Amino acid sequence: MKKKMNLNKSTKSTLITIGMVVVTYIVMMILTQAGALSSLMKGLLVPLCIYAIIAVALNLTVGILGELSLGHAGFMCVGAFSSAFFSICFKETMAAGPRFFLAIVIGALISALFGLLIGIPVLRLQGDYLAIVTLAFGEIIKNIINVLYVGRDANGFHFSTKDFMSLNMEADGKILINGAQGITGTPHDSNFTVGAILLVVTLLIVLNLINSRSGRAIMAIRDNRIAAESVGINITKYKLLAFSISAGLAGLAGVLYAHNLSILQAQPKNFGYNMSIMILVYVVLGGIGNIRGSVIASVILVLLPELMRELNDYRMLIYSIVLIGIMLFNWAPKAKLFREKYSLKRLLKKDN
Amino acid sequence: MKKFISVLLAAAMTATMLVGCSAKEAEAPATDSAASTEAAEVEGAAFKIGGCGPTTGGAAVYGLAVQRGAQIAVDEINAAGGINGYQIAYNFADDEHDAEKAVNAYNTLKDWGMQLFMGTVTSGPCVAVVENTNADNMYQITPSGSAVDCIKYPNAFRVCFSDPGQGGKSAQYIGENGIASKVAVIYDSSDVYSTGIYQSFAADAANFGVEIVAAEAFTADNKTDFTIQLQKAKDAGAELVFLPIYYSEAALILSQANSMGFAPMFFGCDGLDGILSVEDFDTTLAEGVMLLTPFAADADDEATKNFVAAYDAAYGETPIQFAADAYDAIYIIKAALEKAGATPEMSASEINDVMKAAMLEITVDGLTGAGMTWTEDGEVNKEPKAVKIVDGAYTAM
Amino acid sequence: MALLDVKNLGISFGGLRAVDKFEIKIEKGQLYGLIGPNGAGKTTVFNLLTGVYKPDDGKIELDGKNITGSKTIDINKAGIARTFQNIRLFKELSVLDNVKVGLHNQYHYSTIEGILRLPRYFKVEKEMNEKAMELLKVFDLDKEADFLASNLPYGKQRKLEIARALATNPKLLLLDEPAAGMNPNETKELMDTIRFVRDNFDMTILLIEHDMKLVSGICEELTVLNFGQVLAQGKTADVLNDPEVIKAYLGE
Amino acid sequence: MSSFFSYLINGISLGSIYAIIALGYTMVYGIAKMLNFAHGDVIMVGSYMTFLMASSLGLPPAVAVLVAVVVCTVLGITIEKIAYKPLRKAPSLAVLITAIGVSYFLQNAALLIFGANTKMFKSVISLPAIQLADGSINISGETQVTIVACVIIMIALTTFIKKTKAGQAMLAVSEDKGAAELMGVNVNGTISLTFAIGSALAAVAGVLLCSAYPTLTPYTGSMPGIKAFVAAVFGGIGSIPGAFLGGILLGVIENMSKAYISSQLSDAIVFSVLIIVLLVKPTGILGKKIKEKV
Repeated sequence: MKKKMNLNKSTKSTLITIGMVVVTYIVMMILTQAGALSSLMKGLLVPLCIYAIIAVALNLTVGILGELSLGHAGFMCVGAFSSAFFSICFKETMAAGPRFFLAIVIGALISALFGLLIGIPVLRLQGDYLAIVTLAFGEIIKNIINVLYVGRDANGFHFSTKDFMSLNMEADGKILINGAQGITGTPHDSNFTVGAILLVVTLLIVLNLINSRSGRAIMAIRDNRIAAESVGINITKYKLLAFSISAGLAGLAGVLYAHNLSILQAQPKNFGYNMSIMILVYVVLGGIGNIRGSVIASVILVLLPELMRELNDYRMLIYSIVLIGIMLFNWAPKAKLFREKYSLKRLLKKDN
Repeated sequence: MKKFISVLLAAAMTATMLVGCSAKEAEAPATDSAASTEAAEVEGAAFKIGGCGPTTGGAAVYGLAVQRGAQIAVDEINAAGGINGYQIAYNFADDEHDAEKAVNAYNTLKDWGMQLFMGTVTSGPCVAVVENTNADNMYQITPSGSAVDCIKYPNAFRVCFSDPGQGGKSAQYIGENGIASKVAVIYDSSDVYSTGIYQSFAADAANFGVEIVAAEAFTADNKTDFTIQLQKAKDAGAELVFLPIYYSEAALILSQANSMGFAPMFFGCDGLDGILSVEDFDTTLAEGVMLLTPFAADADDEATKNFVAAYDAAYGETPIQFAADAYDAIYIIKAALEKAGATPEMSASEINDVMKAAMLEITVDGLTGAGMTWTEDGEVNKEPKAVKIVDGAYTAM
Repeated sequence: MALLDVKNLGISFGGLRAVDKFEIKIEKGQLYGLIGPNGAGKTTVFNLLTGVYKPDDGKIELDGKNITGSKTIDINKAGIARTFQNIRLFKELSVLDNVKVGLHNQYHYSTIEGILRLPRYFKVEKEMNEKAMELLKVFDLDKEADFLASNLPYGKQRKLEIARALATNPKLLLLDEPAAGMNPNETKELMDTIRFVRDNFDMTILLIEHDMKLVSGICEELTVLNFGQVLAQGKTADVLNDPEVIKAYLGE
Repeated sequence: MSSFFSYLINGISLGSIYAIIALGYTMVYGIAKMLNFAHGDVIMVGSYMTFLMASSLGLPPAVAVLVAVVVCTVLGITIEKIAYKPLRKAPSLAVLITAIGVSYFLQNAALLIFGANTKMFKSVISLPAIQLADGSINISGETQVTIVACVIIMIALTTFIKKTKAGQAMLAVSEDKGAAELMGVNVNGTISLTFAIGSALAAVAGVLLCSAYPTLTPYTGSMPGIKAFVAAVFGGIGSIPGAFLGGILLGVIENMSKAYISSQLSDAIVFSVLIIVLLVKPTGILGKKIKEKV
């Protein structure tokens, strides 16, 4: 009886999370059809999916694996650039549907591969040291992409890390990746439907992973590495597994990002450590290890500054105050007392 | 549970803030740069012009300049009776120098009812937004987005020069006037504007007998210490250092070159404009610096003087070229709207259709060039002025 | 042949010889005690046996197989499971899941099967749940299966650790101070459980303990460790009456 | 050859600034066990204060620096009291996020107060440059002062911690907060003192940073802040000599890779060196090895 309940409980929670996304999707689609959605909201639908996906991905590393990563924007960057590169190469020769599907697969796989390659040496480190090394990797990726020049002419591909003149292309050559100027002309393949599907896929992957044999092994490592080892869990294997899945999903978010804008540049703003930290904020506010929380928190925190546009210059200032306020409210002992005193649960109980 | 509450709290805070804000707005329009609130003051039918650029973040200086420069033009025009007898409502949105945020900002402006779009300020976001304006058939004029792709659609025009235009013209100027033959370049390899100019400069340099002896880069994350780049330029025997960068880094480069005793000629593009107005900048450092720029804040003509005075009065600063570009952009919109005989009752799409034709017919004398005309590709025809800094002031060459 | 045969085991930390010339032989099915004053090196011996530390010299054989210097997980797979002096549970996992982690190497399906929820996932998970509940029942933890491990009372946490160790299907179970922090009633109950485990799971058990009542109550043989060296070894009653041992314990 | 020495000296000078910032990072980390991401922005505040005092009010440089140090010290203590102290028992990630919030707050407040325009910082140092090797090596006054200041600060800090009661209290708190409290150490006071010292150092670093590289914007502090954080980890976070060594090495490596490998890729190279060092020595060059007790 008990065990059945256990299985049901996790399945139920998964279904609620997925259901939440699906219902939101349907409501948004109805509103769009009815023309009741503002341009801003319509434009934000895909970014909301992007940030929800990457927040869930990072939560897999931070909350489930228990390691702090400050370089997830780097994986997003890898996914974005690899898929955008693929898409512009086959822009003329493939139909949009299969091309975008392949782009998604390529983006996710390549960033998962990066996750694996980076994870092998790095996951031996712990705590803040791991955090700083992931931050370093994110910055390295951004820096390298900023000096990467790739062009194509009749003779094939040309690469350079200096400038586009060094590509030595024929006159008919077309530049594909132009250093800091990045990739322009990526087909606009992302839309809310694809975004929502990818978010659901991401949630299913992460939630099903958590509730499986491998997921338990990963969480066991998080809770107590030495004990996990003592019951025969292969620490390296499961750390790498979690980290590369997390990186792959971050790459997925990158694919959506790249195909949502016609220009893709690796700037500090979108793929630098600041973005990694921003995603971490979503994860921490949503609850470390709480996957559904990550989705909700990312949605709120992406919307927040957009909805505060009327505040003009004070927008970011107030945003920062809200951020500090929420953290204090969540964790400060006095706030905790206050919360317990006036918690919804208690108030409801009183009513009963 | 706790998490849930915190999420609720965040939502509640957002809500209260929005309510609080709109309440405040109702009481009294905010002062200074809160342009969006001023928009509400305009009575009756008005042309709704939206602007977009970074007003926070590292590139805020350019966005704020554009926001303010355009505001001055809008105020002047409104005070003088408007366009075709209609006032201008002007709203400016922050894009944080980020492509995605720029699209959000553009959408916000659309929700506000924008009919004409003046933006974006920086190239990357501009390339992203032009896709949206094209899809929406919205008229767009960028004051300062200089990358080629910024205006790749027929609805988009620009006030400034394109990057390749500036790089090529600089090489030509240096070569043809025999200023130097050995040139070092210091550029920002993480910046679109800077790499764009550098690449076209490098591509054209040889044609004008200019040899690039050193091409040194820096990045947005690494722009405090330029001594290495300067040392290498010095060791390579450069007679002239070409700086296709913005003035704040250039100011650093000049002062570091000075302290290491390296005194070549310096040559820059329009990004260098503003260097003399950096607060507390020792202008002797910039003595002899040459730049190709369409605007000089201490020019003698009446229009520039008035603009600089108005800007200083309103914001307590000397305007940089971006502000002048934006000021011109508003007057260009005015000229085109008048030419087309447009009215605010027309939809954004209708306005765009008549504007596209009108833009090719108008000639505008602005702060950043006399007799500016536009071609179908959206580029402006105007001559860059080569100026040299002599005794702490721009002097025409 | 002895199940566990340790010869001349030694390790130094810095200049300190923590364990020296340690020897032990445990027969299959035995309940064996390892005692000694604080700092004698008992837990270090456990850490050497389970591969947490690599011995500087000596040889460890389990069931005739040389496991000296092997990795912890290989030693676990070879058949040694342990509990910890300072309880090391997977605190954020449920009681049931703690045991299921212990079952990790007994039941298999791939990560992909788990993510895609293929039929094997449901089949194997069901088997794992049944097996885990069976184990929990032995330790009277089945009612708390859904609790978070950290929410269990102290005594039950110790039991859960034993259950988890047993889940790995070991040949030899190492218990590091299983009765620490327990009241006499709980200790008595624990003694019954340990005996039950030995008898029903056909287990060999080596335990570290300070509680002499527990040691003399259930251990058949003892090894006494002092300053990292074996002080006495043999039948429980003999060892406990050894004047050297009494001296070491009384600190004379 | 002379260029090599120029590169080296400039690297040491830049590294000295990183080192001073890193000292603040490392002290706070050692004692409060938190990554104070707002540290870089305290630097910016210090620079603006000096700028205001020296340029706008025309006070003598020494007074301006003093004011900056006092303001930053007060700011540091205030931030600690309001934003960090209530979270002392919270998970370290919660404090990290709060620190990020504080960082955004300081940046955006500065943007509103001082505007986005670049300010040209007038060097507070009026020492003449030294010419070596017939003028081919030029060591500016700023470089000399920076390096000397860094060494003095490093020595003073080490002495302070070794010789004074307050310093010993800091050591005790960094080793074991609970035990220190039981021994009668005023833990809250010690943490406040650490923030005060760290922030005062940040002010000094800000003045030196802006004297050597004289432009000032609301974002001036953030990149040197991150670099210094890297330096602190590089040297072994929590270790004072480590922060010093890490800072200097970072500055030198950065300049050398710019000079001899690629000016575009110097960030990537610096970060790669960091990763390699950490892979070989997982707790940084001078970091203490932490062994988990089983």
